[in-house]
Amino acid sequence: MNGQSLELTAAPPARHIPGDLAMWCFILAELAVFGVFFLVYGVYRRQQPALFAEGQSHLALLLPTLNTLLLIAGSACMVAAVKRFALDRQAAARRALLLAMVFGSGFLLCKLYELAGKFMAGISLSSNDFWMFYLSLTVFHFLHVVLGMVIVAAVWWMARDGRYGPGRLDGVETAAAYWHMVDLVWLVLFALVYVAR
Amino acid sequence: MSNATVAALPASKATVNDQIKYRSQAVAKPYFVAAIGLFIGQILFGLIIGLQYFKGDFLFPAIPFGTARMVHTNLLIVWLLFGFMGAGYFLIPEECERELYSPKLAIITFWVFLVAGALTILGYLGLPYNVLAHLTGNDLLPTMGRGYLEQPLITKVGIVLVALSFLFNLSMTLLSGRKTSISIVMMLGLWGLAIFFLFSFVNPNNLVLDKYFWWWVVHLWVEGVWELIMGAMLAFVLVKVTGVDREIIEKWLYLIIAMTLITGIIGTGHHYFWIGTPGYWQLLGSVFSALEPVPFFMMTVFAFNMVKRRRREHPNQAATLWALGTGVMSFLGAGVWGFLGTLSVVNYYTHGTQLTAAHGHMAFYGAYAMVVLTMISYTMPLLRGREANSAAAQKLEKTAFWVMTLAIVGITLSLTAAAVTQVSLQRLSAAPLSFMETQQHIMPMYWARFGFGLCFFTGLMMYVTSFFVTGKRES
Amino acid sequence: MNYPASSRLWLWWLWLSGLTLLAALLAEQGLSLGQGALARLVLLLAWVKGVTVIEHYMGLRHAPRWLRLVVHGWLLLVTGLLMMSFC
Amino acid sequence: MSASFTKSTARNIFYGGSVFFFLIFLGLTVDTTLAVPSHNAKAQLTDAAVRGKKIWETRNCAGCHTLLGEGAFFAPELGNVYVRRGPEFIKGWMKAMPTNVPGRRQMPQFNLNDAQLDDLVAFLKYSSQINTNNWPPNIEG
Repeated sequence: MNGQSLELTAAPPARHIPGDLAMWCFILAELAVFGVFFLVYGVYRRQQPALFAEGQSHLALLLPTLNTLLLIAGSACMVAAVKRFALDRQAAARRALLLAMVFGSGFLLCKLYELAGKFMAGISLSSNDFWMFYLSLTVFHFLHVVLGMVIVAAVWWMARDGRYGPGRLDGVETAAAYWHMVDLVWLVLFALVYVAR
Repeated sequence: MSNATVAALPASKATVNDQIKYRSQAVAKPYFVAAIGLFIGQILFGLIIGLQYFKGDFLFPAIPFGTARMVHTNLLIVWLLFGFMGAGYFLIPEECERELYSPKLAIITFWVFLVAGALTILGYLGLPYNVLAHLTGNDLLPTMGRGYLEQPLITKVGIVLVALSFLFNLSMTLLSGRKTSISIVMMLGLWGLAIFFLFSFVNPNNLVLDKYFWWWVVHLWVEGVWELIMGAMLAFVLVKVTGVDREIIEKWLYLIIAMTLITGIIGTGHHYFWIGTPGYWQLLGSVFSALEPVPFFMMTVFAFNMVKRRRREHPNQAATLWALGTGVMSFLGAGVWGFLGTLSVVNYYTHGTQLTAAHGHMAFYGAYAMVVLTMISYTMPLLRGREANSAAAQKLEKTAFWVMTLAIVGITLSLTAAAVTQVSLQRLSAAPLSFMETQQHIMPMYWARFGFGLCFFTGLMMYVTSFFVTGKRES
Repeated sequence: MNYPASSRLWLWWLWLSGLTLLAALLAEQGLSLGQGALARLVLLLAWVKGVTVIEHYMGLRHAPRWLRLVVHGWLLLVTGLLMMSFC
Repeated sequence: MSASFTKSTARNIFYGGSVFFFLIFLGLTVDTTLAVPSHNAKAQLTDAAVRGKKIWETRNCAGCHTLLGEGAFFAPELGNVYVRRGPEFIKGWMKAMPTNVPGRRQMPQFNLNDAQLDDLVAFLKYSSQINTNNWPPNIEG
């Protein structure tokens, strides 16, 4: 273990917020929105368990499980990217960012396929309470993945000139924090909407 | 440019005033004077309709309630617009560090707007509304008769032209000057204001869609782009009176308005619960508007923090008081009272009751009236050639602040009590009373509201008087 | 990936992926479980995964206490209340 | 505690967040616009109702009344007045105004002819057919 990676793994002397505080304000606002969404889902589901169970029975598990794996892998790539920038391994770091975007694209493709199936079946926001929640939550999250990819792509693009490196990690950490938030929200969404019956 | 256009200004101001950095900033003064004049008119008509709530035939049939209310709300909008425009003409040159592109155009715009506004109000008062509509071309494109958008078609077109002239003037100034975050946010807000006003020309026959797009003006103004204007004005005054590093104030400004739009845009959905729109708006509107108090809370914390960290003691303490008051009252009025009725399960019972009126009064005063008064309080002494008003004048202004603010709190609490009675008797009760029977039970609250209205008017008169108080200047 | 810190990163990745597959497997044959028990178990797994993401991916291990409290509190509150809603 | 908080990040979040949420709002607007006809399948927007809407607007009815809860709070809700009072009552009421009862709230006399009254009633009938997700809570509005 060389000195620089030691800094990353051992507890640093001062408490450190990974990324920009402004982004953390945004992240907390997003978490609040999703949190309220999830809890309202909980209330509605409790009131009409049969309707929600019936709706969930139309959801296959294979794609969402694959999607979870993809998002987790994307998150791991973001961590790797931050570490590599911290070690000034520029090319490898940018490869990790690229890989994160590949996993993200995979997620988007699977999700599009899943949503297209639902729309073809004539399901809309106004179908019933379960589909209202299913569509608003998954589409809203889908758009967050898109936004996350835009942010990662921006970091990947700006990283050309070597602006991120040891001690200059704020931009990457900010992007990574957002991506992990999208991942974190999906873990709850996956469990709640797809699996918990 | 500069010599020719500055010559258009009154000579006395151009020569003696060394308090303003750019002579053309002086065009803000007539705007602010007009704003205060129209504000007085707004409150007078507010008193008339406040009285009509318990003495129903007061001034009938000369000024029916609907007419007086229309004058009350339209004067509110117009005086706030005058305030925003004055603020723009003062703030943009100062931030851009150059003279206004065309002070002459600004003065012409002022008179056009004032005369058009006055004629419209006279039209409301002097003609039956349908006659006014007929004479002003409402048959060509019906846009009248919807809350806040009662203006005749030609007035609406006039507003667009005035706004374009104003925005052209400021944008040209900004383009060739220094670009600060405050001026950019101000301009974004003003452009947004003009753009969303265009939806006042959208009036589908389908009532649901009519109401849907009506909110694109009303909500996206007051819970959207106006908050950018408000944030920029507040930030500008805070930079001036606290001396805190601009960088710090500007980054908080961005963060606050980011939160405003993130919550407020889809928060529009809290108006889409019961007007014939699909049910999912109850979910979306509730979730997002539940978070709408957050930016207002941040604004309060921000204002107090900046004043606490101040690096100078600005002699204009009244302006600082107004700035802090804006932070607190906008949070209470827009944040807390807005939240009270915003969740769909609660709104089901409070929609269309006096709670809306309670929230409306405190939010409009706390956010927009107060931020314009903050700006006037800071700039008017400068425009009149002194850094700050005399101690005596400031003392009176601060007293006026407290009287007006506490009066609005009183009005809000009276109307909230009225709303509680109304909801319990007319909506929740097992044997609901009719609207008019319910109103009989609310009379004491309407009396109280009128009393607080008189207090407010007294405070406003003290405020106006403070402009005429001389006395020893503060050293 | 030839530096030591990364191996731990991929271990966490394996751990998260494994838990995900476990949740999916449980759901596929969860019929033997009681009323709502599967739901609560899956939400518990989501909480465990979330904690991992917050601590090791977001890197809040080293963050100031207020931020850790807020984010962990959010996760605990949401998963906890949802688990209770399945009782 | 070390934390960076830069103006450029705050600015990017402002621009990015605003655009992001406005696009979502636009998407929802498209969905709503498409869903409104089927959501309100029972509401008959006849020619008479359209003419009635113009009368509603040019007499500034919303200056005193609410319609689906929006307007002024001085006089009763009229979104469901067609159901509450029926067409004949509405027309008779309009003709009888003002009551001139001392101290009571007064409604102006608008001097509408019979055809205009029918149009206004058609508009109020249309309003009462709009699917308001069961608002108001009871017939009193």
